[in-house]
Amino acid sequence: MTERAGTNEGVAPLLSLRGVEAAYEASQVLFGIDLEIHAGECVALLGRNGMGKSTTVKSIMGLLRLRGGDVRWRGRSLRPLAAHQRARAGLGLVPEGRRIFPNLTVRENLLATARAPAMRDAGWSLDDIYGMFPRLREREHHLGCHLSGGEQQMLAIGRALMTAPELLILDEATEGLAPLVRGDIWRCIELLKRRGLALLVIDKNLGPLMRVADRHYILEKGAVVWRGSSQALRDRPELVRDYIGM
Amino acid sequence: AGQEKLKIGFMAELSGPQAALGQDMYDGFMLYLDRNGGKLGGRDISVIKADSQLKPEVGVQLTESLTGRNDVPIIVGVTFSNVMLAVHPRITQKKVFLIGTNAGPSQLAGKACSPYFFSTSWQNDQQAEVVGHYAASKGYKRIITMVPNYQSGFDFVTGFKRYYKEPLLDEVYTPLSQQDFSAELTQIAARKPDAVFVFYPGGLGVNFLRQYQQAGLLGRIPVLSASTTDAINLPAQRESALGVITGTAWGPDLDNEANRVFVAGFEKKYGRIPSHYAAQSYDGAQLLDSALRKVGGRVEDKSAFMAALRQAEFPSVRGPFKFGNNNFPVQDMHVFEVVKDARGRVTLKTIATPLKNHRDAYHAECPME
Amino acid sequence: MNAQLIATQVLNGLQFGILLFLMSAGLTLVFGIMNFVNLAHGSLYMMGAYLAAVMLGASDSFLLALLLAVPATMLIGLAVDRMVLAGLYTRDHLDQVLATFGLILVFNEIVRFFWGPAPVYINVPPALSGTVELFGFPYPAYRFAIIAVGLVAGLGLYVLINRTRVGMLIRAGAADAEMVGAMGVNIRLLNALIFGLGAGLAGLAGVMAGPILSVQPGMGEPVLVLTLVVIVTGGIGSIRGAFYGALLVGLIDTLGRAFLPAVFDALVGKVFAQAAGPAVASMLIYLLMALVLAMRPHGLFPVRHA
Amino acid sequence: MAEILAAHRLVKRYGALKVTDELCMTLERGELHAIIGPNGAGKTTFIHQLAGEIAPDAGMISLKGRDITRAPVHQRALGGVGRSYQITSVFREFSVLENVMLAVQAGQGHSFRFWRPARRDAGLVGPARVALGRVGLAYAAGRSAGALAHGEMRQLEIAMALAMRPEVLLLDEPMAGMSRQESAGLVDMLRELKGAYSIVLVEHDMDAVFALADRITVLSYGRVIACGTPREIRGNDEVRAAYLGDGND
Amino acid sequence: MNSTLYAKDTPPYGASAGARGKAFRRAAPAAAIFLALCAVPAAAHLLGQPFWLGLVARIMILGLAAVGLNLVLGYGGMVSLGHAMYLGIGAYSVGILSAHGVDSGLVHLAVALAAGAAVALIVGLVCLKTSGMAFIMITLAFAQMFYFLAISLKQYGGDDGLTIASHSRVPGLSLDDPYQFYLLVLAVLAIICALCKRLTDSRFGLVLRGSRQNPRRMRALGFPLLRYRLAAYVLSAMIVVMAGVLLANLARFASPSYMSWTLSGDLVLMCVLGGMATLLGPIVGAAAFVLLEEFLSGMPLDLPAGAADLIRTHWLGVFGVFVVAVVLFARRGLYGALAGREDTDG
Ligand SMILES: Nc1ncnc2c1ncn2[C@@H]1O[C@H](COP(=O)(O)OP(=O)(O)OP(=O)(O)O)[C@@H](O)[C@H]1O
Ligand SMILES: Nc1ncnc2c1ncn2[C@@H]1O[C@H](COP(=O)(O)OP(=O)(O)OP(=O)(O)O)[C@@H](O)[C@H]1O
Ligand SMILES: [Mg+2]
Ligand SMILES: [Mg+2]
Repeated sequence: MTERAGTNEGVAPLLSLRGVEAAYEASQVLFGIDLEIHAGECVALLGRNGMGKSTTVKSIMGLLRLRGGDVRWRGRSLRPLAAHQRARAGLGLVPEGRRIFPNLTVRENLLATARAPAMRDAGWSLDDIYGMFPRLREREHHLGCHLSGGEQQMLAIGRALMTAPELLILDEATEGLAPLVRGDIWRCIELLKRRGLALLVIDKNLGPLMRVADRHYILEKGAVVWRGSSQALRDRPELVRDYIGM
Repeated sequence: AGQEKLKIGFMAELSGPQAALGQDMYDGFMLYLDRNGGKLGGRDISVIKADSQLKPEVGVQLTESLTGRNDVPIIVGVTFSNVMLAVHPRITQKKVFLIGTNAGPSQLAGKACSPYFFSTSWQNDQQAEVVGHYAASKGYKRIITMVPNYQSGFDFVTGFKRYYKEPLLDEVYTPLSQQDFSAELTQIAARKPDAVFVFYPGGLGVNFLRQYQQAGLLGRIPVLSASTTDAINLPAQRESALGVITGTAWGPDLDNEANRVFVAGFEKKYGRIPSHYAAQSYDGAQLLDSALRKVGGRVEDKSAFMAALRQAEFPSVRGPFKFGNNNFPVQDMHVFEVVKDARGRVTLKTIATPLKNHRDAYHAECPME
Repeated sequence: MNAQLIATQVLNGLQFGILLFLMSAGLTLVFGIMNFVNLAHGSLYMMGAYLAAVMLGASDSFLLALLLAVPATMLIGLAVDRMVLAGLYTRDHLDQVLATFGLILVFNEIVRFFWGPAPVYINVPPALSGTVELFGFPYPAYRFAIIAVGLVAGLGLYVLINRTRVGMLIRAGAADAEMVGAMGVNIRLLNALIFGLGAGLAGLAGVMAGPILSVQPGMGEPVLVLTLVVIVTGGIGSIRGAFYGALLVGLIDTLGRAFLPAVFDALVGKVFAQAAGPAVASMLIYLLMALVLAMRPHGLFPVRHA
Repeated sequence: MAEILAAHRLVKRYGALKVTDELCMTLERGELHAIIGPNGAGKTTFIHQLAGEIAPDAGMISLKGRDITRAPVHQRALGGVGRSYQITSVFREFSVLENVMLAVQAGQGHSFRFWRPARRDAGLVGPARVALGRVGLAYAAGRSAGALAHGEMRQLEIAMALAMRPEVLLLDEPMAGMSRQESAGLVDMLRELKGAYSIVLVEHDMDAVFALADRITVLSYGRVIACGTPREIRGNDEVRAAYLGDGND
Repeated sequence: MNSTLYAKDTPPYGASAGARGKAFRRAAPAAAIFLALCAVPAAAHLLGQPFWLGLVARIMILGLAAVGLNLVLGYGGMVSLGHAMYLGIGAYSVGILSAHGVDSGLVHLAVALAAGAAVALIVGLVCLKTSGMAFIMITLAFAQMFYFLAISLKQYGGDDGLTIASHSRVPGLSLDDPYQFYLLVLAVLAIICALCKRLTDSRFGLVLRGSRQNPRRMRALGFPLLRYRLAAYVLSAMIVVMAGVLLANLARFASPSYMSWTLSGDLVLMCVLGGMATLLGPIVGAAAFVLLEEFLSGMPLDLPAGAADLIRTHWLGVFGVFVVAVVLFARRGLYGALAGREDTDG
């Protein structure tokens, strides 16, 4: 059952998944995911633990080989491309569990993989990042492994932005952040969206998600069981009850 | 005669850093065999190579397979003393003949001697003894000895002291694993001895002499050596070895028919100057040839074959050759100097023969007649 | 024993240390940074020496030989990396140890096949064949060349790793290659770069050691054990550690050999001294390592994380 | 209620930075004591010190009246201190069940038992399955732990902590990475456990904290800026300013 | 609350294979191996190849050592590059005792085990402070020290090693008879393997394997790791010592080269070739190792174009290629490939 969101019908999507299947060794995890994200759009991926959200992300980023289906970027298939090529094409990732570089200082973490922006004013500078997360400036010369959980999370976001992506994927990006900071992150996400960045967000905080996301996909056991706009989701509380909780 | 091929085991270091020695031994042996159309004493020979990898336990294992599986009646070769000591009892107890063409540890010349064992090389000490004799004759007063810290090292110093009676200025023992000698060389430079006596086989010899030269000591302080500047090392040592004195039972320039044939043939076949390892193995082959001919190729008759071996009637490349009571050779020991030959290659030149018909020091301990 | 002698021996120790450092640098780089245990480092060192020997024979200019042999070794390293090792980066250390151990055997035989089992000839360049009078002792000029080369190499590495963007990426790659990839950096290229660098250093060490140590099959192994001792003592993966570790090992080893027998002599008499001196001397560096590790499991200069 | 765990003026420095600055906290028997505070306030560091993974530079920790400031991790664990990690840490190659079995085993004294096969050891498997059931991971018992999704690992973490039958539970952000539903489940579970265990809970999920905590201590820059009942804390302006914000989510 | 969140949906992912079939797959090859080993003497006798006995005995002895090593290496994740040291201790105990006229096998064994355990206890205490590469190297360091010690034992032959006049005397057996010796070795091997099996499945084994994967977590769970690791280390050392005693009797020779780091390396190689953290893998590894060495160095086949002789001369190279291939392609080792995984880990 799907309810199409009215937004940009017909326009070629920035990113599109068609029947994506993925597996870890023996156990298949994704059973044909269809999903698209249009330029400047913010899409949310919902679902309980272990339903395949992160796996979907890995498949998009090329960190996991597809079992079947295809991932297209601006209509061009990403299948032949390695992770780093996809990143250069404009995909930015804030991975689940942060995975910042523990043996680099905060500053180095941000600079090491930084890239000049492909399009105007999409770029981010150190100061932009520090501006958004003052805490990082304080820790500028600390090693990643010495940061607190939350600081690491901020750093992970900053690092992704420094690669000047056109589509930013946030996998549980607000996990372990203080409410105050979490608020900041959401504000930052909105700002990114306004800057025209396309976003794929995985998060458990439905409230803010509803605010920022244009469309939602609900995963259940590795398949999309529902897709639609925030409004449509609000109108269907039973979806939230059955597939997300509460 | 219509006998089936006679199997002979050839055991040596054929891999690892010391492989060069084993290779020369093998080449020397095969040179004679090929010259005889693959026959010894008129009997067709098939040689079974065995690589003892410089590990005694491997040597033992190989002995088992040679005597057990291929049941060879004769084993030739054995490069290093530690392997020799491990395999010697195993082989001789089985009444299998062992022709040692290199290693000659003292035990085998003395108490542990066996009628089934024959050496075509020397007892370790002998090479040092002749150099010691030379040192004494040159009237050197202050000498430092320098050898690796292991059994052969001790043997060589003992041998040297047996003929050089002056008290040594110092005895330096360097760890077997040591590659860089700058510390010791500094000591030598500091104490300015009349000469140094060294025993550094294989690559160590190359290291030592190069560093000795680079330290500016070559030519300032004479080097007396034993199996340090053999034909295997010389091509790598070249001018860093010029003028170095060494002593052993054979040299490429020994003036006798057999030797001329051997050296010429070896250079022709392998394109390099033979080493004493090659020469001794060549003699090993000659020894077997003579003895087998005497018994008409019938090794099965062990006592006859044993007697035939003891007579050792063959033209040794080192001239006169006969066995002592312990089946080690009684032979002339020469002193050589490293020089450039006509073709500009560095090689050994005989300069003296201080010990004629020389017997090893342990033969008295051997019960055999 | 007078002050001059001691001074000279200390110098000996230091320059032996530098030689060790040259050998360790590449290993610790690949090891610490790519977290890859490459025992075949010793073999690359051997290849370096042999190639130098060959080119010296052809051109008889040591400098030329150096300039050709090092990149050549680098290429060999890269080839091996592509053909064999690339698949092992994600495996645990043991697999790497074994595979590269296998490679050692292969390399030794290759060398034996082409150049025979006997040592081959390299000599010091004539310019450096002389000696320098120092503390009243003649001191080989060539050893000073080694010291110089060692210091330059060390400094260069330090700067590359700690001061440059590439250095950052290299370190990042060591920690989490997948993420480096996901951030848009070609990790295979990066690895190749480091590995090539390591191989080059091994080659350099080989060339420089060629004229003092005999160039023959299997010349890599004894060196390998020594270098492993060095980098573990110094702290795996840190160039600084390798440097100080090498100097320490060099000094301890040299001074031990130089003076232990004399000391024992004074303490317990000649006979025993001559027996025990070398025995203990040869254990010394291992004792050192055991001590260091027992006190500081991560070595003297542990890399900052881990 | 008697205090079971107490920290007195704990100081931990990293260079110039005082990560915990004269921290004092007491844990009553059977209470659930929440610790909140901005990122980098020193919560995890504090937990590490309680668990014994980091030695404090100054101050003292006592468990049931005994001074354990210098006691190694495993002694504290045997003394009844169980914990879960903020960054998940499980035995990836073991099956989920074996993971919990190990935890059970730890609770049962020394393991110099060489003969009896552990897999058929009812004394291990039974309790392990119970613990898995509690966190709703029973279905995954046979899977290898490395193959769990992030959230599932979190659940496993809790199961292991429980399986050790500790008296004190140190939980560092147990909800992190759990979807709303699992979090809700965990909240119910903790509410059940409360009486039986004394729990220190570090958490950024305020719904959970306010739903569960008997007392809340608020850290900021390594100092206690407030301590009290949920109501008091909600009302505290300083806390709002430093941490809660206007709490719209 | 008995959370029934997932009760409704048994998830689709990763159902584990049928345990019974697995158990069978595990048992079959083990049985096969031991039957084969039992058959050897008969075969050797019938085919008049007594030499096989020596060869296979050597394999079993090295296998025994590898099994011992595997206890710390495969299960405990402690990569010791110094276990040859214990082989040496075993061999030298026999050698030195017999040199002084003590030739009772039981005394030999007792002394060897005591010495080995004592050394292992001390060395282990120091080494186990470290981990990872440091551990590899520090174990190597100790082995090297003992190696040099053995070399400097002049009165016991120094680096020439010492010959052992006669076999250890074992009541009711005469080890001079290759058949009896073989059977003794086989018996020892079988018993040790059985014990190891029990051990690794026991609670202790669980702790050991856990400490390999995540030591930090183990401590947090309340396991004083050092003790468990040390226990494992000493046990494995004692097994290797036993192998040493047998080896000395096989070769009737004790040599420093038993302690050389290359032999330590070979032992590790055997474990991995065969498959780590599998009970019998090491034995398979040892067999592969020795047989291949035997086969290549004496290349019986006559291949075209002098290939045979080329291999004979450069057999080590071929061996190297084989090693690389196994590591690259048979990831679980030969036995692993043969029998499939034996554990959830390893
Ligand atoms: N490395 C892996 N190997 C095997 N199976 C895995 C692996 N990672 C995840 N899985 C399985 O794949 C399924 C989906 O995992 P995934 O991480 O995509 O879930 P998720 O939706 O991200 O859950 P969470 O919200 O907890 O992150 C889970 O059942 C998990 O057990
Ligand atoms: N080893 C260390 N060296 C230097 N600074 C450190 C070290 N460990 C932690 N810190 C600093 O101490 C502060 C407290 O870290 P801690 O992990 O305790 O914070 P936290 O309260 O757990 O934060 P979060 O809620 O984000 O997990 C952080 O700012 C961190 O940067
Ligand atoms: Mg996820
Ligand atoms: Mg924290």
